[in-house]
Amino acid sequence: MNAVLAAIALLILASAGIALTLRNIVRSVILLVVTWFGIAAFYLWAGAEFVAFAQVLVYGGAVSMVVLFAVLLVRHGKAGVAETPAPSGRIVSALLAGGAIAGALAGAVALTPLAPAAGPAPFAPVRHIGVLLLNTHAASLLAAGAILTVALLGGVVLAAGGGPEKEDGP
Amino acid sequence: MPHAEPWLERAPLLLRDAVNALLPAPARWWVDSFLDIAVLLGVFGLLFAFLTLAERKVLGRIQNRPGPNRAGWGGVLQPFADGIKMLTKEDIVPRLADPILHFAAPVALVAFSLMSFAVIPYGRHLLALDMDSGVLYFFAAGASSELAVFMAGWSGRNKYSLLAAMRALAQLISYELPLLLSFVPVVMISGSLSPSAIVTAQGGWHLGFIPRWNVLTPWGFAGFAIFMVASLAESNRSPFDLPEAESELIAGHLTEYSGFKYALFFMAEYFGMCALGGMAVTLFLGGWQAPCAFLGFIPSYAWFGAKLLALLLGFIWIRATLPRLRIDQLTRFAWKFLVPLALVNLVTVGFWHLSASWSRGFDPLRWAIAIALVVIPFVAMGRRLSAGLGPRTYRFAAQ
Amino acid sequence: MIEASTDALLPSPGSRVRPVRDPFHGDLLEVSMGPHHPSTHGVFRMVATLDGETIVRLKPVFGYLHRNHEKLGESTTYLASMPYTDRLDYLCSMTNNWAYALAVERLIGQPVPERAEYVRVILAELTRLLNHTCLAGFLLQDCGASGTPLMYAFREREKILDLFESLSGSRMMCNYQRFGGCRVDPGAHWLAAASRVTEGYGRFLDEFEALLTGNEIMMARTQGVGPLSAKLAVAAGVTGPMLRAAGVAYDIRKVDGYGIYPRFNFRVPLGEHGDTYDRYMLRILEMRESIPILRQALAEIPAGPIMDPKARLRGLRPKAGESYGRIEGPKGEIGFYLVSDGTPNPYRYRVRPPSLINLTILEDLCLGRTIADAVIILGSVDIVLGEVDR
Amino acid sequence: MSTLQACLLLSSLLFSIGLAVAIARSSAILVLMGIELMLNAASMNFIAFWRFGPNPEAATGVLFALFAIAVAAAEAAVGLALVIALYRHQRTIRLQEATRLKG
Repeated sequence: MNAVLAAIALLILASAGIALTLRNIVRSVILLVVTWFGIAAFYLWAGAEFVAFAQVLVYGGAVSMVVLFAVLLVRHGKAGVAETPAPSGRIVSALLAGGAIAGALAGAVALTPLAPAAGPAPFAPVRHIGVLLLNTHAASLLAAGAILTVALLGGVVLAAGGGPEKEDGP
Repeated sequence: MPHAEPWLERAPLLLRDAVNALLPAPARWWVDSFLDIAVLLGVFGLLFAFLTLAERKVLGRIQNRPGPNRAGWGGVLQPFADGIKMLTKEDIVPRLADPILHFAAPVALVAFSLMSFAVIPYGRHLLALDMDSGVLYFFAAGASSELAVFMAGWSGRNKYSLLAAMRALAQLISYELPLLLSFVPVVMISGSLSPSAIVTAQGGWHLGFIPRWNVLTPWGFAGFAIFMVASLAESNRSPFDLPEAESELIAGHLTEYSGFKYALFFMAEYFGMCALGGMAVTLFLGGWQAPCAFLGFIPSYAWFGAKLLALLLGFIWIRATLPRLRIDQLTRFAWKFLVPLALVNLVTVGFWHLSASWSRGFDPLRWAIAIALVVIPFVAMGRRLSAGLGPRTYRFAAQ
Repeated sequence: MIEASTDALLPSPGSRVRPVRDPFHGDLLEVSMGPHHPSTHGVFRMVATLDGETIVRLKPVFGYLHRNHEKLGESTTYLASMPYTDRLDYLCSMTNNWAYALAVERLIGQPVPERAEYVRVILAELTRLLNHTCLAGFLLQDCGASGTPLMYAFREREKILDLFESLSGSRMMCNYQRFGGCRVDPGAHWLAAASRVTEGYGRFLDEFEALLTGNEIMMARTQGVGPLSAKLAVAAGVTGPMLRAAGVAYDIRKVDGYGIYPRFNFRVPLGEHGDTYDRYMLRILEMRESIPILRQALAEIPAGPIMDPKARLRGLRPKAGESYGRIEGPKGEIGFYLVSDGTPNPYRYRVRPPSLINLTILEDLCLGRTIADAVIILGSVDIVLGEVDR
Repeated sequence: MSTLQACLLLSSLLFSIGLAVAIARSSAILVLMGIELMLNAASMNFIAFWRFGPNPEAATGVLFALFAIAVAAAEAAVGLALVIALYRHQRTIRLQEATRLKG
């Protein structure tokens, strides 16, 4: 079981790490999609299959499409998708910040005595999740729905609305 | 009739048990999984091969020509001839192409479309993976396939491919929503995301001869229609084959592919068609259920196969018949017609569910209201969609 | 007739033509469609500049099939040019032949016997059916209907090609007309066969229209796409069904009354919007008008010689002078302009190709439309590259 | 090290990679992607605690992860719309060059 986790961790960290260093934006994004699939695999490994499929549907199906669409829409210049490298100072500071956070979190995780219940995977059937969503968490569900609707409308207004060129939306 | 199952029905189970008896207990899970995969690959691989032939033959019949008839008797060996040809062709990768993505795209496409086959119940005892949220899994696997189309279009460094990639993205974003919305009514009525439970919920007959399939209800019919239209778009079939519109973009995202990679794309297209057809059968057409009680002696997987083949023939027929839409018309059709219709369908199914307890006398009224809820928006929005279009009358010059 | 003016050709101040590099809008995508493209109807190239999928500039590039046709005509005898005219618009060799024969006959004052005139009308109308049928099929193919309308159209085309083959020995390169008549006499059998094809054509058109004219997608793809104004059409010299689709009543069969066309009673359909749907429908309506012409000609064709016995084919030395012979070809006005200096070869041999002149307005039709529209607009212009490039 | 700690370690590493992406890259799209990664790492923690926590029946972790995905989708939609609007106004998506709020 831990071998599976190690494989998933390797997939997630390797793809995210390489995506960090690639200059080609499209390749970066596609590697990040691989990371998302890895995270979905992690959910699946943890027994949360509903979340895993939601992750794939939302990230693999929708977010990745929107991101790639944005990349193509803002394509600039002949090479189009190659990003100009950031100044080295910022890269160093980014690595320092990332490393510091990673060290702090890892230390905290390692030092905290966590006694997990190492039982079999808890069962979370879809019906159970649905009942919880509509009873206990109905207010949060409504709020999430409202946020999504407003975000959708806002996205449409932002992307299609005004700007220097008065043209029809894409 | 679980007590009197014919042996044909149980044949797959018997076969599996026979194999299992030969094996030590720890190996059984692995061998079973392997067998599942091998059988799925074998059956759908063959179906793919002969579907290409069937498509060409049916198109030929519709177009007054014989179709392929040289290889083998009546052309039955044509798929294998095609396969050998594809395998022996040179694999060309353009110098400016992104080699990794160029290679990964067809592989990812075939892999994703194959993944969908795991959760479709092919028969009463034929289901590779009985998953609690199987329908969600199916659409999660399907949603990733357009990513591969994008990779194919972008990596070729060809302007036609790039346009095709843009079209593929726009098409996916537009048609994912009606596809997902169209099956929500089924989930609402059967109360489950598990395909096998959905099929079981469609068992039995009204009055002894009308099957309780979802498609035979107002909301089910509307959902089925939306599902089929959206799945035509999802599998890039005519009239929604914009990413590879051959009269505009040469071959779209396939322009820079040759040899076996090209064949892989076709494989993925047919696999996707089979998977979506299979899911449509499962969700709306009663899955493996027989249409009449007295036909129950025919094994369930044969019914599933017959329904799937009928849908696939429908796909081919549509391809032979309809011209292609334009990209703006395609997205407008999705957003201004299919999505609102699917949302209205949710209301319809809500009404249907709440009015389930109405007594006998009100049953026709229930049907009438449900049909009106489906038909009126359909007609109204259809009118708006085709406003300004219509046959014209022409005048003639004065002599 | 609408007054012609040239300023319609110049880009107006509010023109939508934009340069490829534009600091404000960023880079546009320049796609070179053709010369090897499935929908350019031959070796034709369109350099389309795209903003997204919208065409902001479109430059037609011809010349890939240039065969020096006119210079060849000037360095060979009058008769020897006849087979070359087949190769102009290789779908309509019969009308090309007729236009050329008409020009030479006018140059030398050669009368044509009655029977030959009837045969010419029959062949010209059959050619019109053939050409328009192919066009309708190809247009639907360009719309993305995977071959079915095209195969239906080709089934009918075969019948007419069979007629041509049995008459002239060749299916497409007929080389049938001569100065002062036609090469061989069509027997009674041939006329009966032509009659059968004519009678069956109405049913085919009904079937074709039932399949396609009312199709929602077909209407959505063609109505309002690529409208051509009558003003621009006249100014650019557009002729044929394209001009009539723009609403201008101009049919050389009526205007010139060449041959024996005044004896026939037929109507000239006119479009209103000048869009792709009108151009498509005009062709269907013209085919419907051709059927009564054919029926009348096949019924009235008199007996007699097919060639003027006194006509001279070889050693033809017209007196110095010039002539222009034009007919209403299926694609528009096909004309031949000949200048003779008394030698066996023409001093000047000039073709007025309808395809080329109709094609010059392609950019005006395509601007602001998508690339998918450009393909069907090109399809509805109806070009044959053999005639465009010559 | 227990499995739970391994999971938490994985998510904290992913979180720091996301942070590094968000700081180091200059393309606004990739900065957004870095933020998405950080959100994802947080969701992984919820799932890990649900899986190995004391009270899995409540499924709170699962629900929290679901809500996080929904909100992340909204964030991506709005963020990318902002990127496109930014590009329309200033012809760049390099955050260092986009220094004005007025178009």
